[in-house]
Amino acid sequence: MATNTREKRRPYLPVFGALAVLTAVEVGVASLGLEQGIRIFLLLSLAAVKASLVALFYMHLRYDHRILAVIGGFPLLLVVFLLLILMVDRPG
Amino acid sequence: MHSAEGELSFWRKYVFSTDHKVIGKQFLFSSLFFFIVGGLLALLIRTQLAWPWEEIPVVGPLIYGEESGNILLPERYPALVTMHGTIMIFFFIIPILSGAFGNFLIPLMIGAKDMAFPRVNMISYWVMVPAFLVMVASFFVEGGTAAAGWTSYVPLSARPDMIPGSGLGQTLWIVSLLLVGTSSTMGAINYVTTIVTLRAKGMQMFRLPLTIWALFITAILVLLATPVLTSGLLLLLLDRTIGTHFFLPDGGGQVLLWQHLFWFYSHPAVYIMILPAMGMASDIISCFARKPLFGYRPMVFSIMGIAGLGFIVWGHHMFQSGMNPVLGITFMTSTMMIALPSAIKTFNWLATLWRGQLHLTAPMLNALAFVSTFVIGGLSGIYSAATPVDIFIHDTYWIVGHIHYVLFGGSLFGVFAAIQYWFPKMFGRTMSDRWGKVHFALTFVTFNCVFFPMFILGERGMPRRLADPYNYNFLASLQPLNQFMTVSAYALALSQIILFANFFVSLYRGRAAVANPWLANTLEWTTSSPPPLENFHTAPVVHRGPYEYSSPEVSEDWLPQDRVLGGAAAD
Amino acid sequence: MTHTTATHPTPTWEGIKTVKFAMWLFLASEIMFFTGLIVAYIALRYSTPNWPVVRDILNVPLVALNTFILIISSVTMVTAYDRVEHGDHKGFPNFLLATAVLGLIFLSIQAIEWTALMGEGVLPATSIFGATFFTLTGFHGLHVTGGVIWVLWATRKAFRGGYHHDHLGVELVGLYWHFVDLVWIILFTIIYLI
Amino acid sequence: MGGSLPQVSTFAGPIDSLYNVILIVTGVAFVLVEGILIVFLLRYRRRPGQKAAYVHGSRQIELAWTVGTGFMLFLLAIYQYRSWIDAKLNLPDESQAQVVRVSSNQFEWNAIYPGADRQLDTADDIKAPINVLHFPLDRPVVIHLESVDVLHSFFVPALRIKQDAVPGRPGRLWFQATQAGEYEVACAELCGLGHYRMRAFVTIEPQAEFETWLAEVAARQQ
Ligand code: HEA
Ligand code: HEA
Ligand code: CUA
Ligand SMILES: [Cu+2]
Repeated sequence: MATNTREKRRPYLPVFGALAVLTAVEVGVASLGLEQGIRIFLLLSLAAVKASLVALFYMHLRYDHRILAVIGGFPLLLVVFLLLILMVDRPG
Repeated sequence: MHSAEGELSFWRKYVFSTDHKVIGKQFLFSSLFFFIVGGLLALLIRTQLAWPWEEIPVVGPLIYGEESGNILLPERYPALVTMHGTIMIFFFIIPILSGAFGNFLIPLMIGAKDMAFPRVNMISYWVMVPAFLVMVASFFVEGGTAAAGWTSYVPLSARPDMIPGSGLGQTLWIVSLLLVGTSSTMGAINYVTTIVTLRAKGMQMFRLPLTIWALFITAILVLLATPVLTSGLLLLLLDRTIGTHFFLPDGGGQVLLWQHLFWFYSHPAVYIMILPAMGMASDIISCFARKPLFGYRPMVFSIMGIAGLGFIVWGHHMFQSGMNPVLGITFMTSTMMIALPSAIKTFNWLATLWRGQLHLTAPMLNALAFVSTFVIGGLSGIYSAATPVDIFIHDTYWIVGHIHYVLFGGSLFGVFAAIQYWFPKMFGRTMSDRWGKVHFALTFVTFNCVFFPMFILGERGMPRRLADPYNYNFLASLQPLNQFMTVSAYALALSQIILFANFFVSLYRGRAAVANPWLANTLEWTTSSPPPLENFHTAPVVHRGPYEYSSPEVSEDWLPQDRVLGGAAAD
Repeated sequence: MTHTTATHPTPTWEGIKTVKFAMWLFLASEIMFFTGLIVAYIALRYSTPNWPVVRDILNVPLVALNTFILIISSVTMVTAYDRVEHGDHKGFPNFLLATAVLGLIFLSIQAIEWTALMGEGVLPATSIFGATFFTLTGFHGLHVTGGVIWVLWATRKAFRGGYHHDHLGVELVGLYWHFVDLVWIILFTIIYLI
Repeated sequence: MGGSLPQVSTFAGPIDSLYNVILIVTGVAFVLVEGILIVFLLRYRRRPGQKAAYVHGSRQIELAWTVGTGFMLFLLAIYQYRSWIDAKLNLPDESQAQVVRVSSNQFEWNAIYPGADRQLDTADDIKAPINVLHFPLDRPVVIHLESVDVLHSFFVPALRIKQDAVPGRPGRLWFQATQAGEYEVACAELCGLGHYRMRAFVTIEPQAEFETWLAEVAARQQ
């Protein structure tokens, strides 16, 4: 797939635009004084979108073999589980 | 490395070799060395437990020295236990399974010339060496070695003022384990890449021998679990060096956080310590039953099941740790369920024997001992998985019994089997089967005499890591039983001399081995013993699964994976 | 096997270059490494009753700028790869160089931030906030440092025409660089904004 | 379970009987596995000239033992919930129970009892002598478990209770004793060189005697 003869250029600059805008939005959301829960939810979602953009386009997961996405994605399941347990186990 | 073998200097050939077979042997010899070290430490532990605070004739003055009055000092006992556990786990059982057999067998069994990254492979051994040196050095520093248990629970391991070994010794322990982790991670990346990308033509994933499946899944466990230990160790190191308080409550830290991070690694790690042995035992049992392995696919899926579930059960080590008891229910349920894949494996091993033609060679006997003792170890784990029962048996000798039944009875019998099974391929000579059987019989009997009584001790409530249990009235009557175990442990240790003698004598004097002494099917047996530099004279092509024993297609009772049958290759 | 890359085509499996496959495995282990640190941070933060108001202590605008710089460095990196992939062997080394320079700027700004904080008495040893802050940004910074060294090494190789036959090396360093950027995106959000 | 140890709390019954249930289940599994192994070992020894059966497996058999064992294990898991919940989650109402703070440090146990105000952390708290703990009989006792230095574990084998004392994170623990007597406390978490001698004594006595003892301690404290 990723060979020298690839015709179409990939949307690297639009993705950059998105990342830049999202960063600005994040800083904005953070200073908006929203309610804690909503704020955290929004910020985490924005960060997740940004991270996915980097992974999908800059790290080519969108164009590469699926197995690479599996390798990169599987650990996230573990992250979620570990986090969940630690949240339930917080003292006090 | 297209130069002929002869041109390589001594250094490139034996020391900084990139040949997976040499690296495997380097791991083999260093881990066997540490087996002896860890075992001798165990004997000191056992001696103390049988005759607490008494001077050991001859040996005592040598080890403990004048200034301690030739006897064990109370602060040294935790250090002994810590080092015994650490060395056995990190320097013996993990390196011998993944390092020695993983390295030696993966390219040979998948029909590759070498690992995907031979140089990384070499480095992964040479990162282990400083780890060894640092850990050994820690015996000689002020305060002695780390003494907070192989689990190094904080705050004991984070506060140098709490126990002598928590000084420089603990720091060196951390540094050493960081190196071990780096080495295993490098190895794991290499193994996974090799198994996925370098399989011989025709070697589909579902034609891989179970040894390879097990090593493959193990490598994935290592890859994903080890970095979490690394991060935990680094935080601990920072607490100890630059004064952070991640794990120190006085500064706002959390004690249980360490346990979560540690067990998030170390529970998967216990499967890192058993899966390769399970895989190797499967191959050995099928070979000496001369019968296809029963349920190949269920066997593969149960390895995956163990690995997957292995990531969500770590909390069973923390049932009584003050962790939120609601989590106890979650972890108890998942822990119970993890017995299921192990059960499937056990039943399939038995079914493999059913209507077989059993050749009871030394490797086979050890593999069968693996099955029978692993079952005891596994079943004893069910008691601790049962949270209410664990209230009583947690941190008692029940757990110590469990540890040794799974690790010695399981992994180590697997290792004994594997050493004797693959020795001809590794060194081109054969070990004595008769002495192998003598070693087996003595080890099997003495092993049970040492470790079965631990369940009795545990059931009486004898806590572990206790230098002198007889302080307690309710334990005073257990001293004779402990003495019996200690004497058995001496016998167990002496029995190992037979193995070592057999090993080293055969290395130089053993009968020359043919290419396929066991008439086995897997690819490593199709090349000469020992294999040439790039393993195969011609690249093998695989036509069938690894367990075609007693196939009706041929008159012999084995059918190698690469044999071409009749005119058309059965592919 | 050690020097085969020069003479043989890069080994592949199902169209994936073997080294790239391994690179992703390495990144998976890196994910788990940062997982350990991040999870520790979150657990500690939510068990610490009087966590400081981040906006008052940390210089959010400055670091937002730094985040922006790191994102730009990802763009220059990906452009370098895009150029070399399309046969522009003259132009692409400049983009690698730009990436390294941006990485250095990121590190310098971080150094400024660190010094300022330490000047105000926020230290790793003084509070859990300080400990987690310096540890997370520190280990990320170490990764950036490693990345800068790797990128500089690749730049040198690029200027010498080292990627004429095979630009896999550029892709690998790119993967690493973007990963480090990705981690920062997460860290920026959870440390500075939440 | 517990060997020669007496059963002196309400937990002892359920825990010991759960132990016995598991003993039976695993005992059956053990006998089955080892029995079959030995039978096969004798029955299928190699016979010259014969070939083994060429069988690769059986879907039905796999399914049968997977589902069967899975079901057993799941039942066993569910079966335990009750006693775990009783032991660690259903703590009795502290106003009805005897509350005691058990504080640990290298290498001793300290019991602190609330005074007349039935409130801990007040001036009239009563501190028992080191390593001496008294608890009333037949009445729920809630322990506030603490540690001031490293991890310790409060293990009273006769009562079938054990829980780590975690510095910085006080824990709760409860039991109800059913038999008077003097029992040993063992520290069950490695806590330093004196771990092996971190021993204390628990005296279980009827409420009246317990109160007398407490009063004596309080009197000595003045
Ligand atoms: C090779 C290593 C290994 C392996 C494979 C296992 C396997 C298992 N372990 Fe073990 N474990 C350790 C190594 C290992 N363990 C170590 C080192 C510790 C101590 C750490 C420390 O604190 O120092 C420990 C501690 C430990 C604990 C913590 C105890 C405590 O501290 O209180 C628990 C609790 O649940 C546990 C459970 C289990 C279970 C359920 C399995 C299961 O995977 C076992 C499954 C197997 C079987 C059950 C047998 C086969 C099945 C059948 C024959 C079917 C029939 C069975 C039934 C119907 C029940 N282990
Ligand atoms: C693979 C793992 C492994 C192995 C093989 C062993 C092997 C042995 N273990 Fe170990 N053990 C652990 C892993 C292991 N152990 C762990 C993880 C712990 C927990 C640590 C902790 O709590 O932190 C533990 C704890 C532990 C304890 C509990 C200590 C305590 O809690 O107070 C005891 C006590 O009896 C013990 C005993 C033994 C004995 C007698 C052997 C014997 O089987 C050893 C036999 C082997 C030898 C003696 C070496 C043989 C060689 C020779 C003698 C040859 C002579 C020389 C030449 C040829 C040159 N072990
Ligand atoms: Cu206190 Cu062990
Ligand atoms: Cu476990």
